[in-house]
Amino acid sequence: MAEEFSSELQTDAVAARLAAEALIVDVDGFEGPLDLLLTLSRTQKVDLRKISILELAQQYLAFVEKAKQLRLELAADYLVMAAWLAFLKSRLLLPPDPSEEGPSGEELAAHLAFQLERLQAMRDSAAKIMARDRLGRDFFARGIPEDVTRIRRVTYTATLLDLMQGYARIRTRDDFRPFTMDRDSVFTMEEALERMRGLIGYAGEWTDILSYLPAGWENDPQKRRSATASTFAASLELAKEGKVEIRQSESFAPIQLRKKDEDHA
Amino acid sequence: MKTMPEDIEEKEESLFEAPPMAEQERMCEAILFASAEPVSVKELNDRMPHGCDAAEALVHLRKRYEGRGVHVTKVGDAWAMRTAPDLGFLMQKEMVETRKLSRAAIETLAIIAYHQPVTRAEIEEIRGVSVSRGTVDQLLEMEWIRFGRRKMTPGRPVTFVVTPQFLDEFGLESARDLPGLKELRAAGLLENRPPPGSMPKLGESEDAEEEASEGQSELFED
Amino acid sequence: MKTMPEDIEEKEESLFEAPPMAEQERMCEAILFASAEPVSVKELNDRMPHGCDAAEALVHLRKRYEGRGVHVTKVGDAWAMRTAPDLGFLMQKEMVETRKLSRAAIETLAIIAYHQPVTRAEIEEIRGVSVSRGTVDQLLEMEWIRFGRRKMTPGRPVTFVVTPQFLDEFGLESARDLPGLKELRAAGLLENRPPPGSMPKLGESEDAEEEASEGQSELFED
Repeated sequence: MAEEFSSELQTDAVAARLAAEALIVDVDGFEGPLDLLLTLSRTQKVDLRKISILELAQQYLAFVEKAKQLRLELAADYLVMAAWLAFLKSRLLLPPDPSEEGPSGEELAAHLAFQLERLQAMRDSAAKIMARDRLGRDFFARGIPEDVTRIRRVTYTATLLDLMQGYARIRTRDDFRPFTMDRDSVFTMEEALERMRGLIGYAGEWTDILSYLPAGWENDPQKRRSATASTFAASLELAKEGKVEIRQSESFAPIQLRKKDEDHA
Repeated sequence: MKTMPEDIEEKEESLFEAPPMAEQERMCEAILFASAEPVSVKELNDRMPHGCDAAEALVHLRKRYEGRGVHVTKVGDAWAMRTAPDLGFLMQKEMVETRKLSRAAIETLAIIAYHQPVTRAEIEEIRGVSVSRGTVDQLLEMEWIRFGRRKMTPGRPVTFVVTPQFLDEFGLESARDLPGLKELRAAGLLENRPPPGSMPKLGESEDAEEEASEGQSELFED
Repeated sequence: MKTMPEDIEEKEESLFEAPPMAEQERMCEAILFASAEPVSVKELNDRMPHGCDAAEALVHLRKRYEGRGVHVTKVGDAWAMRTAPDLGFLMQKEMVETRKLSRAAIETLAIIAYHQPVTRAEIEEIRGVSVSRGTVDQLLEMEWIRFGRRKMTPGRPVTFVVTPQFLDEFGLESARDLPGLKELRAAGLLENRPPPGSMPKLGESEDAEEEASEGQSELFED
């Protein structure tokens, strides 16, 4: 009887060793110590909720020991887990020391069991998701979707305040007309607009907007700056009105302008 | 049980019995829906289980979709599902873009509101720049201004006035409710009090001399 | 000029009266049918005439398509028409090659779906290994996950949540319909249980932060 028992034990041990070796050979296939623990826990053949963490810790430590014998390099986190499990094992085996701080061995074991159960649950759930009917495999969307044409409608708004400000602006301008006349090196946008309105009828080809600067304003830097700015602003205004098109090939390149073709407007 | 050859044949046929017509209809429906192009009856039959009659299923399917938002239609030799033509308007998405009215348009509108009825020449006189046709057209199109009666001056120029829509939009009972210069000044919109007597006469232009009584200038000088 | 506001209002209202529900149903049908992507109730209402109630029309429409070859399905806040899953065998031609996902990617996806919004550190804590950048990038690229709002914990780590595309891909009405969600919650497996004192931090990555146990997203707190 005893012999039979011991031989049974021996076969068990051999089987366990073979299993452990198989695991070790496949150690790269594990996704971290928790994954390894989960795999080891299956050898206990019990519900994860009834798993013996103490036994699992021993299995894990045996596994790491075996890996060392085989001179397999284990990643650091496997060793950290081994050290921790050894600590957990001692806590579980020794009677609690009331002077010791921190969570009890049972609490730590319970949490590890929770983690294993949670990981298993997520794996099962992932499998359930992947087993669902899939779009493009089991069910399908419309094969000839119809385009939705986007219609752009522009509405313009203005407020009473805009109106009042606009009016005030005009009246203020009237009041100070004598002063603005003094600023002889300032070419106003209104002036530029007026000048350009007369000229754009002839601007069939792309032309540098600088060619629209009034005569006598190109040389003095201050005058040139003012005239350039107002001519540019006037060009934008004309573009906004749909009278001209503006283009610029890149930053700082000459800005060009031409009359907008009525037919294409 | 029965061993007659015809019977056996019948049994074998029943092994391949076609699905009920309602099921065949569902199949046609799904294939037509998901297919990237119209599908011929032959292809439908090829794709559906043995013994199906796509042509008949299509008749039922077409009938089922009569009057619905989607129709089953024949495209050449093939069949397709299409949205009902009368619902084409739903296949457009209108994107309303709100833009601020241009400064030129606001100023023109303000002048018309404050000085109506006012001619184009008067507007240009007040703004100090010519008024583009586009600006006036835009305001006309928005129905914020309309043509008023012609002036009894040489050339009988048309005038512009604001519309009830404009008053409604800006929350005004009448153009007389527009804040006067005094209020504009009080609101800080007119920073400097002009020297007395320097106010240009409103609506002053070559063709507006006789219109003094019609202008609203007195409204703004109190 | 006296206007009669009530009169006008009444007239205007009748001009904009919503089409009958049967017509609204047709409209929803046409719009959903024409689109390969789910369409939100808001967009349906925007595209349908003034006064329509897409939400109600959809209820009728969904019922009408019950048991048909094409179904009306809800995907998050949006709706779509999809062929019945039992007819997938007819669609070999339309089948698209599904990308093979690694085990790590599948697990990460599941963890995000069940625990959202979830930080990278939390995913790592659950899987017990660090999450590779490639895995997250792949899921982001497939548009099955996206960044959620940051957690109000030290370091304000970003969170991940699943997208409507994920729901669409797996035929889920909402994240609440994830398989076994109720059971997992009842078993306490979706709780963010902090490890007791001296547990080793599993899969801790350099950017892992101390996560307060905030519990699950409001998505699951119905």
